[in-house]
Amino acid sequence: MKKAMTLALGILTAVGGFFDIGNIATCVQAGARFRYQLIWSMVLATIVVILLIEMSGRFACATKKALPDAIREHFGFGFWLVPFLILTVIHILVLGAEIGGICFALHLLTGYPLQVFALPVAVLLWVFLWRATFSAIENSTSVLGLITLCFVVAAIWLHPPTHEVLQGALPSMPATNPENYWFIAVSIIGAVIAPFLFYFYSSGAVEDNWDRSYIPVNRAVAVIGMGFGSVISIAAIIVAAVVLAPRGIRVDDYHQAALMLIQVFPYWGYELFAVSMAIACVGAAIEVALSMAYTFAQTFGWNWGEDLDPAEDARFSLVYTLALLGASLFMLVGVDPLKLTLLTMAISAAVLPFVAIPMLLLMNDRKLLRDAANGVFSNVATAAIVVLTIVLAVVSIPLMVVGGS
Amino acid sequence: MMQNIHAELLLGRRVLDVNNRVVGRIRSIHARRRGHDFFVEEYHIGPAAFLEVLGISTGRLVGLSFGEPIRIPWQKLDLSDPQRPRLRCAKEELQ
Amino acid sequence: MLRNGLVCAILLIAACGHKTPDQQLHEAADAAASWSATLQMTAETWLANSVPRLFVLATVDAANKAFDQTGKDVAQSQGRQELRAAIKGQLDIAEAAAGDLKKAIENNDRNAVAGCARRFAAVHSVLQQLEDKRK
Amino acid sequence: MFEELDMVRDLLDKQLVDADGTKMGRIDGIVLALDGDKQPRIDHLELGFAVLARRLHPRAEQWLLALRRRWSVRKSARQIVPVSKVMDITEEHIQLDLNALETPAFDWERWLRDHIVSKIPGSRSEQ
Repeated sequence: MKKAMTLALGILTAVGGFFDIGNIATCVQAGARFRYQLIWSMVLATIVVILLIEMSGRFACATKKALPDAIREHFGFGFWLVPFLILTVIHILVLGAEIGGICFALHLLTGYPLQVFALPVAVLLWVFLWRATFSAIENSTSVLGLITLCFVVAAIWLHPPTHEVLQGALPSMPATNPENYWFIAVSIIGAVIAPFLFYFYSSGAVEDNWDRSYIPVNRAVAVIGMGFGSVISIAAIIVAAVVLAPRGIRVDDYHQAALMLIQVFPYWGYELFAVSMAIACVGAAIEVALSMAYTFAQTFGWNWGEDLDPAEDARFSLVYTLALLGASLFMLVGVDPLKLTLLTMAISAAVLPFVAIPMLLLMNDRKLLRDAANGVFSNVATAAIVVLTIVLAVVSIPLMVVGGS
Repeated sequence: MMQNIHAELLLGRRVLDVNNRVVGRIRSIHARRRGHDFFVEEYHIGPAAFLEVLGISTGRLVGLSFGEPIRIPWQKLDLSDPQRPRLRCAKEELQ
Repeated sequence: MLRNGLVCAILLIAACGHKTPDQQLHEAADAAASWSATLQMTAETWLANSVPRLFVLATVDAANKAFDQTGKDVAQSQGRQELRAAIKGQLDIAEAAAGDLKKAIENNDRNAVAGCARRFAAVHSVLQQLEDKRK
Repeated sequence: MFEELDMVRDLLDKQLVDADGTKMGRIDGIVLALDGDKQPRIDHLELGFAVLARRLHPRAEQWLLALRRRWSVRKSARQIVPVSKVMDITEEHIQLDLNALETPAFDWERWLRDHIVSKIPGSRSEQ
């Protein structure tokens, strides 16, 4: 029975972490500007994230070590320091974007300006992390995350032309402004394959004491959880394509996105969008803040774990505290949340090799993993992922400059 | 005379043999436990040694084979200057 | 090796990304069309009691910022004269309508709001025709 | 307990835990004792940011030590752990016959806990 519970929670966590501000921003823009044509980049990103999540979970089950812990031990401090510093900057940016999403949702619900909510949101998230245990966090954010199903209901209700949707699942060249098309394609991939997902997921597996017997559960969680999150994201693309694209609304600002559910839910559509956005971002913000604390604690060998009291792991707790305060500054100084999100997703896509390459090497440590190591199929797939991440790394920044309107 | 050296600072250092030819970079140091002490047995050099540290059997990963790591028994490595480790014999005598 | 890989990637992307003044003008027109469509939809959803008053006002402010930016882009661009004039004309209509919409919402004047919605629709369709002529 | 071990794979950067399993940092450095032409042996392990900085670049260490002179919590830049303290070496961590709370590894943890964390409400669940 415990495994079934774990499976359910694992799936919900995967959904909580998957569908966040990055997905909302990139999917709604993709739908509004290119209708169904960019669904393929979500499909590709989902396949890659399923493989990488499955591997990071399998590694944690087999060795009781999360990724940051393993990478430092395997490749040494010198190699790990550079990715560690870069990923810390990325995590602060992503946390800032998530907090921006929550603030914007509260702005929609109350009408008060964004800046007003920056610090209260950071404090609210901090109280949650300071007092709650890991399982309490995992359960609550995940159950609340179910509200994002409203995008799926809306997409089904609007019954889009299935022929065009399926066609969108295959890569195709855009008719107009290709730079923006490829920029959004890269941002979608950057939003889905977020580094914090793997650090949080593998640390969570260690927190939940998963062992080798959990490897099948891990595989199911990876496939169903990530797949489920992807369905919600594709639904968001479809709703934007049906509601916003025909009206010529391009979504340069979240206010434009807030209108997308009203056609399907005339009375509740506006509030539903705001609440879904808030909850998706709360779930993701908590996972990013925790992922940073895990990464710091495991890098320097501190005591760590959400089930410990802050007094028992002072340094772990202070990392997420400082991260939350630092990340809330973006909204405080009035940075535009949508632009911050898109910038972050593009940069996030640029650092993926730092996640994929260590993963390929770690999963081939036969002495440590023995039968849990990568087989030929996962090695070929991972090698292909490494190549993809290098290509993404090379094109993402130039594309942001040229196509990032 | 007694000398303390930092093992982690040896890693990556290039080893030259008596004829100043490059043997390879130090990638790992193997030790054996006797009582409470750990005595250095051999120094492992070269790319194959690097993969050995990562637990990756060379053939499997990419199909290339880096061969066996170069093993230097502790007596054969002169560490009087840790910045420039030197082999006390010619490269060929190692195999 | 990686460095010059990066350099040629940037050149390649920048090359195909180079926009002629006319293309930039059409992009400005596209942004203006998108925002007028947004204000039209916002007004209509307000009339249907689907969105709160404060949201409409916030959206109008965001739209005005975008219109101002588009106005500057059009003024600075070296695109064709009559294209710039056409876009500028529609921009002025849109900005006027936005101001009226704000007042109408504050006075809760439903007819005025409906009027604004129609004016935004007109601006949108004119700018859309400019866009279609380009293709 | 390993008889034969690869110092890089099995020791360096490995997670350290004390006698009752509390995590107390990682092995940042390993010091070998060379005595003429006798067989070199591991003399002691070292922990600390200064040791890590030294591995990056000698200047990084100087810069860190300069910083420490002006303001530091830890008494010593490098914590020395005699190799005789090593109780067990497993794939997961290395256990030392020590009590972490008394070692310099915990200076930062104690300082932050006493000066910042315990002053914040809710930092200790009411057992």
